[in-house]
Amino acid sequence: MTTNTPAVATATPETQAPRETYLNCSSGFMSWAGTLDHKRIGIMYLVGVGIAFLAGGLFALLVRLHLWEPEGLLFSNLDYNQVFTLHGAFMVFLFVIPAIPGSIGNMVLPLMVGAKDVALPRLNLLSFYLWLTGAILATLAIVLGGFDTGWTFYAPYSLYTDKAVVTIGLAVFVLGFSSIFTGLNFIVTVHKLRAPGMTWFRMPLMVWALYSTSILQVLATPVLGITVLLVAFERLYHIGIFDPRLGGDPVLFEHFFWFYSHPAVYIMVLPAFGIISELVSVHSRKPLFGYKLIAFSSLAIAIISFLVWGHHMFTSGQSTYAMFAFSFLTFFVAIPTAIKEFSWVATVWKGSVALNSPMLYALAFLIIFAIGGLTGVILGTLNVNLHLHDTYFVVAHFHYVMMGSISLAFFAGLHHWWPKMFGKMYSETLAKIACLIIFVGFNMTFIPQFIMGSRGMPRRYATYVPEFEPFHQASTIGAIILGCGVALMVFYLLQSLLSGKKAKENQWGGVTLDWHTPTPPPHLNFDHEPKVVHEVYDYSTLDYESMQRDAT
Amino acid sequence: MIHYLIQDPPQDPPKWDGVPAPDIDQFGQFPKLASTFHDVDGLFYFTYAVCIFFFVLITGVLLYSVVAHRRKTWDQKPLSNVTHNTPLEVVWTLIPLVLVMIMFAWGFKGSLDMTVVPHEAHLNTYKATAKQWSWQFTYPDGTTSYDEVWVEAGKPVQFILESKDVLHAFYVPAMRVKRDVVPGRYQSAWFEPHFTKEFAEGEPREQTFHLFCAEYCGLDHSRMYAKVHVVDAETMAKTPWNLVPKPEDPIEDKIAYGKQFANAQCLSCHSTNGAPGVGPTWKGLFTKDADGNYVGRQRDVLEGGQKKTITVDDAYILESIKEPMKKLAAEFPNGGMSNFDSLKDDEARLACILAYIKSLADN
Amino acid sequence: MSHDDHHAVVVPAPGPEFVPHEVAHHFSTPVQEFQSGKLGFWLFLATEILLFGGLFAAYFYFHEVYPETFRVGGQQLDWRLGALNTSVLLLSSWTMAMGVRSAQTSQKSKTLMFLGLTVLGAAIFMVIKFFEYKAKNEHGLIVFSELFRPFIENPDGTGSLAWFQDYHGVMAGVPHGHMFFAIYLTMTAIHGLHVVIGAGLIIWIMFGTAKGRFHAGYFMPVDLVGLYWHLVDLIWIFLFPLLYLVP
Amino acid sequence: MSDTATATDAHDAHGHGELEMGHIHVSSAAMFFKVLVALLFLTFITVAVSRFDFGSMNMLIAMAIACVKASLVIAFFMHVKWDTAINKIVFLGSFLFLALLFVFTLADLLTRRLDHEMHTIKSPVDKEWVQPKPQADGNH
Repeated sequence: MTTNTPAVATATPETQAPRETYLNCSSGFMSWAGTLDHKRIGIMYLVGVGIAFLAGGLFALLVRLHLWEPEGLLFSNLDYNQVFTLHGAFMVFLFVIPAIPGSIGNMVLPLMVGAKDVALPRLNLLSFYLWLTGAILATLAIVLGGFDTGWTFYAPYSLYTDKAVVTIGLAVFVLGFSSIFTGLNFIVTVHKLRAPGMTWFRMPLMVWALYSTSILQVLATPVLGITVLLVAFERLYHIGIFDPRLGGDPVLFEHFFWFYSHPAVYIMVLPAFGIISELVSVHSRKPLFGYKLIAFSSLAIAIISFLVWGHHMFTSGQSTYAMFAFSFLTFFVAIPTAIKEFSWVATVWKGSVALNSPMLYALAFLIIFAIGGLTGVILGTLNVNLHLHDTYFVVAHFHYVMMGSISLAFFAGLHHWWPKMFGKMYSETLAKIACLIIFVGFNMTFIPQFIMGSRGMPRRYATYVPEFEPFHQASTIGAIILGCGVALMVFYLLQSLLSGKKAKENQWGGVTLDWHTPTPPPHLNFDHEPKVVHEVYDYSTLDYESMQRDAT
Repeated sequence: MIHYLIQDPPQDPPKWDGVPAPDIDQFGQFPKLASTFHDVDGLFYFTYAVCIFFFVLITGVLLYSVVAHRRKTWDQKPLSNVTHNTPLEVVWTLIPLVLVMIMFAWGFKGSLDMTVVPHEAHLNTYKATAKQWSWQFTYPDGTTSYDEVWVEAGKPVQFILESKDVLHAFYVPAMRVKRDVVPGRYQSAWFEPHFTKEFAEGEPREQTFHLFCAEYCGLDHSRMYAKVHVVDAETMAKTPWNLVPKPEDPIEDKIAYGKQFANAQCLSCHSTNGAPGVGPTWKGLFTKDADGNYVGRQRDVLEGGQKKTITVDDAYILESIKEPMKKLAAEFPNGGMSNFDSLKDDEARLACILAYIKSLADN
Repeated sequence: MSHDDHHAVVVPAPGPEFVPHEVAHHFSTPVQEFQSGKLGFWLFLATEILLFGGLFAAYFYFHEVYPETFRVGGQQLDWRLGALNTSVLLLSSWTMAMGVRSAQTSQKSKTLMFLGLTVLGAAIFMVIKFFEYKAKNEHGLIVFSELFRPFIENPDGTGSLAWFQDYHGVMAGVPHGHMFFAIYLTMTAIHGLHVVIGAGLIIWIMFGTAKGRFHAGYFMPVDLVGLYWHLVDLIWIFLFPLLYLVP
Repeated sequence: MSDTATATDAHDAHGHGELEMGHIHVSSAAMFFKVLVALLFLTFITVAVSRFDFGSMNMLIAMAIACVKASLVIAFFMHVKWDTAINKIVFLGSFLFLALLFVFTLADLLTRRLDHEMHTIKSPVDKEWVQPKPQADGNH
């Protein structure tokens, strides 16, 4: 690969104008609002999903505080139902699905394949504005009376409730198209805009992961779109296909919904896998173990995930035969996922492991994802699922995957590429402390929920049987700790923008193309058109001299 | 309970008041099994053990490498640059594959037991009717009970599940039974109840377990609760659910029964303290005059779209229960009260409810 | 320094009535630009397939549950109008294909003519659709003025829809007679929306053609709108037998 | 990198940014017309066939004809026959995933009937509650 050691890397005289980057090449509101630059769109996404995450997190804290007492501390049942729905809907549709592809993916995917931009920059901007429209509609739905259906909108309750279901359905529809357009863009970019020499098996695994994600986004999301449209039609003019009073079948809704929403789990988690693959390699300074197997397992997960949606419906009244088929297929998702986890651990093995903050977040991911993935196996077994379905065991399991794994991977990626994005470095000490607090708080929140769940505590309960009180209280304390950790993280990241040290050109010693462009990158990403001649993750090409020069 | 500073607290203790916490098994995870579905526990703990093994393995290797191979100088190179090891990769693909196939086969067998209803259970079929937010049970002899159900220990029982409105789920944790209740069709669930403890001499052989609604069904989803009483054949023969006060019984008994019944069935929509609810409040329907007679209030109602004023009396109350859409309280022009079909001819229970409503009258 | 080594790639115009096309800054060749646009659009069409797929799945599902409803319901549609509309759409698909071909061969006036004919086809299709809807409206099968009225539920668990007034007419005796018409309306309305959007896109393309923006060196927008229009045709090819003939 | 690399090379060799028309297949007008005639003929066939009742085969026949028509539109009008491999995979692959949605959803519906025998639950349309009768020849 071309190693463009910047000529101006060392002492820049005070008088010399700073190097032109994508951040300062133009200014003014319209230079951001109308930008076609994938990096600026990535930053806008980052701000957006960050706010959505904090809002969703606030709702989560309210939910946890309410459950401090068996009869509830803060809300009436109606308000509680709305708050947990808001938590779910904000986190799923506004944060977890768009977070990594929209912000980090937008930022690094074109850099990693050596392109000047994503293939369809206008569509990329449209995709962000669709996200924004969706966010505004979701907020509008709160103003219009809220919605209390749970984020799953299960019919027929979502057809009967008098809340603003149509508005939030519209929001989900629009957000779905935002997600589709991001995925579409990435697929085209990967196919058509790779730099010369960037063969498929020289692509970083982050790119493979985002590519697999994109396939899912393009193929699964439209079915969610039509499902929420049908719910809206059902409410507006009663077509009756989901409404049992009119001869419809609520189980059909569940089929449609999970046809999207199971692949959606992998839309959420595959980019996280990509980030972790990058990070364990860079911070262990070692080529990724089993590169091809990881790449193919991403694709395998993408395909298999379309075959298993029925495991969300084991108790719901689908036929016993369908249950058996779905359970059987479900276990095949476990295999590629296990392969990934093993490969990451094997990559760290005998590496040169730097315990800096991105790696700490990645290690936290590896531990938490092990729990999240393994409890998934427990839930995949048919008869155990009949007991655990819709209990706190499921809640804890998917929070281990969504909050513990995906959000931690998002944080890890954010810390990893933060210096690349902004050219500023945050406080490593505070970052390590925050990571520790988040790790402890997270486990304290959700381990009690596993125990409650297997003892029979159903989910979405505003009030509960008193014997679960100690577990709920432990969980609430954990959530508060977790909240403090996140607040600390937000604090030092924002602080770094104001008064952070200047980041190094190659902060962590990465060798993929994203570390071969100046930090922060120029408007067109590369000073010279990159040409790839080395295998991916070939750390023998790491330019130690320039790193040392940079360090002094 | 901050929210009770700004709104009225619930009128009565929750339905689960007085139900003891279930015994927990020796591993601390499940309530003690009160049915015959041993495979759920067996497979759960097998999978659990496998998971713990892999978790310890993964975390152990990870933490060991992080500590042993940590970067001590900034330019330290890795100890090894190995990128793949085919035998190892095959092994760690095949072992999980074999393990998950065992889990699938075991789960398959276990769930077959749970879905194929044995003949004995067919002979002992109950109906469970779910509606927002209460349960109603019909026994093989056609009698009914509300939010409480009695089953006989050692005798397999099948529940045919029916929903009057939205999705619910019939979930008895101690029995390991869960099945969604889907409106528009019947579902079924069966189990063979057992006691989870030894009884002392002379102690009544009866245990009570939780029955939860496990599928989100709206406002009072969390209060959609029923008690499952497992009793011996002797108690069962007395049909404890039929112990409704008769017309000649003292009024206090009827009020007490009516209160209990209303708490289970009515008070999630109607309040007794004047607070606005899903339906009209019961407060002030009657007042007691100086002679101790109950006097009904005047009320605006809609009958067939026509507004008229009537005086509340026994007949109006009974009609409202039997045909809720006939005379709608003017403040609630859309009606929407669910049907209590099973109450239509149940004069004993209706009398109790009436007695309770009247007992709310101000003096 | 970053802008220095970037030259805009320009595709020259084949004649004076055309304008040259400048390739977007992040592509190195027009071929790359063309292939990217096309792959992107094929992906978009794949999402359209799956979007309609949900509706088709619902159709097959309820066709299986209520075969009698679909049989009687299908007889209420006029297969002659359906066949006419199918032919109109197939013809317009052909004019669209010819329009794209004319753009590929830099024949400006022919392109305009074929695109104009395609829009005409769309218009005829919508007019026929309007008369079909009108007939349903008159027969009380889909009463459009009552469409958004609430469902009236009776205390005995039955209820009636305001927009479907044929409970005792031709659909008497079949379970949930409204179901066929609800699915018919939803599918044809969403398809009709696509026809309207497609016609709008074609008109937009016609403006570009008139300005001379599309020629042998650059015809991607014409090609993509053509694909969209063929997809609209493709969906109707399945809708026609399913709604008018099979039930 | 496969496709764009060759394109870049070609571009460099010619020194201009001119689109290589060799990549684009321009179909003949006669061929388009033949396809149109075939489509209209198939429309006639499908209508004609629908006048006869083949019972449960009606759906299969109509869908088979519709599939042939669709293939003609896809292959010729939409140029898929001459398109790049990836575009073919994308578009035709989407039908594969559509098939998954159909197959699993309908398989659930159809096997549910077998289920009802297993549970001896009455049909979902019939909401009448009838107590199952004890069987005289019970197998216990």
